[in-house]
Amino acid sequence: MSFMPGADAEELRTHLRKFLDQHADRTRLRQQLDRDSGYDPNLWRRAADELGLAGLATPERLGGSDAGLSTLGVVFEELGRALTCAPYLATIGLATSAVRAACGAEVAAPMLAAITSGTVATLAWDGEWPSGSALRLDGTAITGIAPLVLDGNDAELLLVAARVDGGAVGLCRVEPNAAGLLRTPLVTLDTTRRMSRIDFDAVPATMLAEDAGADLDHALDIAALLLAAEQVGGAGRVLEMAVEYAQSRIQFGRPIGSFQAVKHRCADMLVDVELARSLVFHALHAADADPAAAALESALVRGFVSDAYVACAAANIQIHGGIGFTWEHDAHLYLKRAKAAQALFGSSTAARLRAAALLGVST
Amino acid sequence: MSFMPGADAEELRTHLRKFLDQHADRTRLRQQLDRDSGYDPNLWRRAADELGLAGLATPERLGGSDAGLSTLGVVFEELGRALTCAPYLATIGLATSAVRAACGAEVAAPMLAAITSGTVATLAWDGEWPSGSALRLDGTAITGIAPLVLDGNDAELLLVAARVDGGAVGLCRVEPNAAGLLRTPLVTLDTTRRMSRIDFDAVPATMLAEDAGADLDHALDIAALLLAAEQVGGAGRVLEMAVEYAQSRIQFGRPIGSFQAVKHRCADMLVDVELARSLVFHALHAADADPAAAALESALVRGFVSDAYVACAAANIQIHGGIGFTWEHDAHLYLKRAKAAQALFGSSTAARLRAAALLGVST
Amino acid sequence: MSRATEAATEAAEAFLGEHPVGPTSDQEQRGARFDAGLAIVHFDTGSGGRGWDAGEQPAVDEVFLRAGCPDWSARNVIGLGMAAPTIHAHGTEQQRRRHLRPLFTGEDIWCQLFSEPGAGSDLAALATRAVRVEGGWRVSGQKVWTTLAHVARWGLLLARTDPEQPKHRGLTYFVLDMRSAGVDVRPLRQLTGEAEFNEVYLDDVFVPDDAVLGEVGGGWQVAMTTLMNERVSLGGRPAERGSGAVGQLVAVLRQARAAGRAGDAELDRVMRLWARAEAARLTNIRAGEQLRRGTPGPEGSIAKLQMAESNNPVYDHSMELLGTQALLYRDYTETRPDFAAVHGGSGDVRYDYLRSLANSIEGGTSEVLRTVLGERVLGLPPEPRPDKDTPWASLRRS
Amino acid sequence: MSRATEAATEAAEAFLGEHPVGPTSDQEQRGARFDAGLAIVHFDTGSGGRGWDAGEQPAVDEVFLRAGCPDWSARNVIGLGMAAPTIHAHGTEQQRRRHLRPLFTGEDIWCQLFSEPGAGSDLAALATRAVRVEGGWRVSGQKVWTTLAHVARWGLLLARTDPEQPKHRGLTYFVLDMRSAGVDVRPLRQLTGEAEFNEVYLDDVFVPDDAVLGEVGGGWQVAMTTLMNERVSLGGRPAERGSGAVGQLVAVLRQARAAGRAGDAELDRVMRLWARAEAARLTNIRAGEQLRRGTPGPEGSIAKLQMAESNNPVYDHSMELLGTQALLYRDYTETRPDFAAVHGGSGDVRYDYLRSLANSIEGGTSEVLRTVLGERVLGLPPEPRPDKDTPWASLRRS
Repeated sequence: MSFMPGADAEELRTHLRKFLDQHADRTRLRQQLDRDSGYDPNLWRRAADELGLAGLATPERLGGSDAGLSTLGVVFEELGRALTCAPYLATIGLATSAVRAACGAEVAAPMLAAITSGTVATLAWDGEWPSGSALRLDGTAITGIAPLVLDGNDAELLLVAARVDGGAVGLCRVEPNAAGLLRTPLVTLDTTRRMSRIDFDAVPATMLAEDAGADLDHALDIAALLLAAEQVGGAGRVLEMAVEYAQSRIQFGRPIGSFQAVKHRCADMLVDVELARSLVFHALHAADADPAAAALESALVRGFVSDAYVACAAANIQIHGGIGFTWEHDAHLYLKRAKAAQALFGSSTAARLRAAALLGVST
Repeated sequence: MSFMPGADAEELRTHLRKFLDQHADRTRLRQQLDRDSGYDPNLWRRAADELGLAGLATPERLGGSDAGLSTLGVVFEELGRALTCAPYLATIGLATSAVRAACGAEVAAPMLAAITSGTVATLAWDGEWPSGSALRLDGTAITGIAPLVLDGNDAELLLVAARVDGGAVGLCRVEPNAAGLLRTPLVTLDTTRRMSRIDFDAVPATMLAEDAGADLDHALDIAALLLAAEQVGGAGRVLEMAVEYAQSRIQFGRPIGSFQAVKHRCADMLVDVELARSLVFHALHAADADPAAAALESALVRGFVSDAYVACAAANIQIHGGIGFTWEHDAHLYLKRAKAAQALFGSSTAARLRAAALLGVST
Repeated sequence: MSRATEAATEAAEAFLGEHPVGPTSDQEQRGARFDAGLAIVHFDTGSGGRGWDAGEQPAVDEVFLRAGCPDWSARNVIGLGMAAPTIHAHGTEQQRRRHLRPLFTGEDIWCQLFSEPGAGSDLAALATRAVRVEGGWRVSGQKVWTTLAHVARWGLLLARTDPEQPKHRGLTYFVLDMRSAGVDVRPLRQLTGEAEFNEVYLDDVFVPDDAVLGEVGGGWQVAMTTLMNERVSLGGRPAERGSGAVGQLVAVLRQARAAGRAGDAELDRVMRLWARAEAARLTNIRAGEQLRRGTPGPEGSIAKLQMAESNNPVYDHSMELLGTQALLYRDYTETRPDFAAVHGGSGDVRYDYLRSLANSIEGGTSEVLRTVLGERVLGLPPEPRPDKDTPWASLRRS
Repeated sequence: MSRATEAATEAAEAFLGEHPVGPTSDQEQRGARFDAGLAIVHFDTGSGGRGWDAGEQPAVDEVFLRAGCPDWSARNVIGLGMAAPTIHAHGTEQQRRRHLRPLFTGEDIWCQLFSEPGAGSDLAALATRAVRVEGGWRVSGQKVWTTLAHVARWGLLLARTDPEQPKHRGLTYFVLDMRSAGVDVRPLRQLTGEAEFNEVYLDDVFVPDDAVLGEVGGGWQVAMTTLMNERVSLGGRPAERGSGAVGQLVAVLRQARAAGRAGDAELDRVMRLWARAEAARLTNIRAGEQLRRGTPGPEGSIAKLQMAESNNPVYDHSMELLGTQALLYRDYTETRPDFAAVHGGSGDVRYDYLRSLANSIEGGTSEVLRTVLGERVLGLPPEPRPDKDTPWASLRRS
């Protein structure tokens, strides 16, 4: 009856947290940030093999576990908590959702199987929504610029939303090493999540699904919901960090957490985190039960959760004082993740106005 | 050089505060609230006679002191601080400003002289701005409804903004006891400020100024600026109340003002009050120097000051706890004054958007 | 629906088959329901319950409400919400027998005599004194913020029996007969114009020994049971999405938009408030589920703080959307309601706005609730508290 | 313009007539300006001033800036803003002579060695020890958040000379030669990528007796002079309406509106931020006027708190208006600026946003500033402070 994750999902959480504590700790995170690639392929493969992480959104007949959005939410929450650098949002949130939503079973099967066994995937488009993508498929070649592609340089399976001969938007696939394709890594505000600009100059493409605009928009809504779960995980973690510091940092002869200014601010963070958690898991539950609910739910959740994470990450820096402002301390990594996540799939304001429209409040 | 009130205005403040402490204290305020009339005529006359309060906006040759907006701001601030029940906003803020802005010297003279010697006046219109008044002057008779007229039942000099034969809006005068005029007192949220509904059924009117729409809108901007000064006075007073209570109320063995939750909230109130004071006196100073600045300045000031007063008045209740929620305590009188003042001349949001337009930010 | 819940529903339906709504008075029917153990189902048999899980209560209530039985929760909010669990947890067999049935039937309305002018957030500092006399106690003092005292038959009274003990330790909990000589109930008018609350003056009131609930000197522990249930009850029951205060907000927004008084700025603000209220509603549901599972978490306190804090902004913004209608008021005539409505819903946004100003004070100020969350949930260290171990008589007080 | 201000302007113009910009180096010209008493005009004659009212300084500065003289305030922010008034107020004649002129000419850059890892908001708890030796002191400890230490010739050092005294009483204020043996300056990288600040390690550094500023054990009083001037300087100088951070905000808003990414919701929020920033600007002007009249009021602390608090929301909202451009960053390469820019204005909203996160920490956290307003301006009672009278050595510390 509850919309919160069930016992199986919580068990997965325990395993995953242990795995990440062991293999994706703070030291490795810092090492990863200095590398060209946005993830650790060994870690990625182990997570796929040992925990089945890459197959959670793949049907069982293709080797996945088709665990449902609530369970995926738990995984994203944990990845957000650990600030894991991995192309999970691109591969599972975006590309897998796109394939499942847009492609027929036969077309989808090899791609989902590849993803399940560890292939990194992403979706490229140009514009606010995939259905409005300004990339053009003329005949069998794509031309245009996708200015911000999640994990665009790491992706082995590159999906593209392109307007087919000036008509509807279709889902295509291009080879990452195809002629005419230029992938340029960008300096991202959030160094834990890589993005690339991809230039398409008549790049040969395979059509996967025609007239897929609505399906791809749905995939983006699903990705936004999973991102929201990731944001909750991060917000929960910065609250932990703030509380730990407030318990141990002594000023004026007592822990700063004994001062109401700090204590009440932590309490406000707790309220924000738990309200966000309620919203997100309810939304995932609702979208699991009825995919058509995803649009409204993602719009409803997005503004609150994005703003709450930024507020908590900034409060964490404030509570840490100067040390929280240093490069050395992890507080800023969360702040940047929060701030970038807020901007990733449209602004909080845009999401609220969209939710109002979908609720029928604005008419 | 400073935009803050000068020495003369501060001297007037001292006298006025003493006068109000003596003649319009808490007990008399409470008595006044139970009366049918919205003010104490004796007090009003004494303020006019002894302090020249009614003539502050009247030219010197008509017996006034033409003290300027900054000085009027000090007076409104003190009246707001003491929560004085008097038709000052209607008479000086609105009616006097309207007469001075719209009427020629000869037409204005007798009315300003009357106001200076203590006549209560107001301005009636129907709509957001006087220039958009839906009251109709057909020939020499006014018809329509002014749904909310400040001190409409107490006014002896009743000015009306009416559309002349379907053309421009003119400023007229009607006799308060004219046939066809029905004044109905309303139950106001803020019981310290009375309002009436006035029904006009072919009420005979005297034309004071034709095509006066822009002038009357200017008068409303001036009234809004003076209201803002009144709001600052009220906000300053509730801060004092909160601080006094926080110093004396003991819980957990110490004054509640020693707890950061209360102390920091008082500090935030102080910031709001002083920021509001800066905005308002700068605006009055600017409008004194250049009347054309009044529109922008009033729009700029309105949202901040209205919201700050409501926030401070609500914080005062919160700091007082249960006692602040009682009818007996004065905290609610300030809260209601604040909340009604916020709604009186258009919403804070509307003012901000208007300011954006006047600043050229929205284009 | 779980099997236990199905069984609960069936039992309630079976009872209604035998005791249909209509033939008997509501009070008689509630009496029979109590006797059948379907009143408060997790209570003991004979005390109005069947020893079931508390989580089955909503299903049972639902059956009765659907059958058209009146909802007494606002009429006897203290009785049902606080007196019942406190008496069930701490009362003697005799006290349970005396009080629980008439409390449930509505024959006895209850009130709570805790707060005092000098003891608000710092409840444990209360000064009402109970002095031992032959066969009982003599109580003198002043209580305040007493909802329903003017219609109450019984009061939950916390009084100081030993001023030489530190403040939490010298208190005793009594059940007070409101008809006792020396009890003077006076209306306390609020800023809404109503006298929803009362002041209760106790002047040498005799309270017999068998009216002590729990141990003499153990009043604070008993009061905790009462207050924990206050948190739950003020937190409210799960509502539908978009109902309640935000429902009114949306209705006012629609009117304002129709009148051309609200654009995207107002819409955006409404949606912020809407999402937060929805999040609080969902968190409240989580709190209920946790309670039912027997693993109460912090969700209840979080939802309570959030509802205390979010109701006023919702009505505040509704007032802005009302435009000039916000300048007027319905009626300030003093009235004395005989039910408790905390979170608005009167249908008049202006009244509800004024009433909402108390939401962050009543049932624990938001400041106290934040401290509770910070210390008990997050484990942050307390402030220095020299008042905790000092004899009450030596404490600095208002 | 007052007569005194006219006279000040004339004096500056007369000086420039004799020492035009160009023929000599900027440093030489500033030296002459110092000698003429037009450096810091309220200082004593011979110390770079003329004993004028501090209120005449802006008029004099204005003449020099208009003539094209470089603005050194960001390059030697500690020297001009803090070292000069502290040395003028507490220094010996010898110390004034040694330090004020090269400080003003820019020959000597200064830094401030106050904060420590364990002493932030609670500065008086600092642990850097100065032990008396023949002819002076040996100092060991670690300082942090030291702006410009990597280019500084001198440092304002606060160190503990008597650990057995309560924390405010055992401190001594020194002028530290940053070239002394044992001084190790290490860059401290911030979340912007820059190393704007430094850590300074002091390992048995010798400081001669004549480097003590004020009394031994009286360091806290001297530090108060420094910190009061920090408040003023970080509060910023009067800016034009709509300039600074809100100017950037409006520029970004215009771009967003042109791109169809911002409607009335964003506009309303921008205007809220705009009005608050304007109010802070005006309050800062009031603070300046009060200072000039010799009647400093609370306006300075209010403006400081407001600017600390409002800058981040302005840049935060600017980031929202940037849209997807907010996902990218200019460059995280570590650089080491040799000037201090606190309140943004780099022209890149993303850098300014990140930098603004420190505004509510540096120069006194917002929490400390609220306590100062509450206690010193409003007269609210302090919290229990057992740490104030305890010997430092017995205090609980981080």
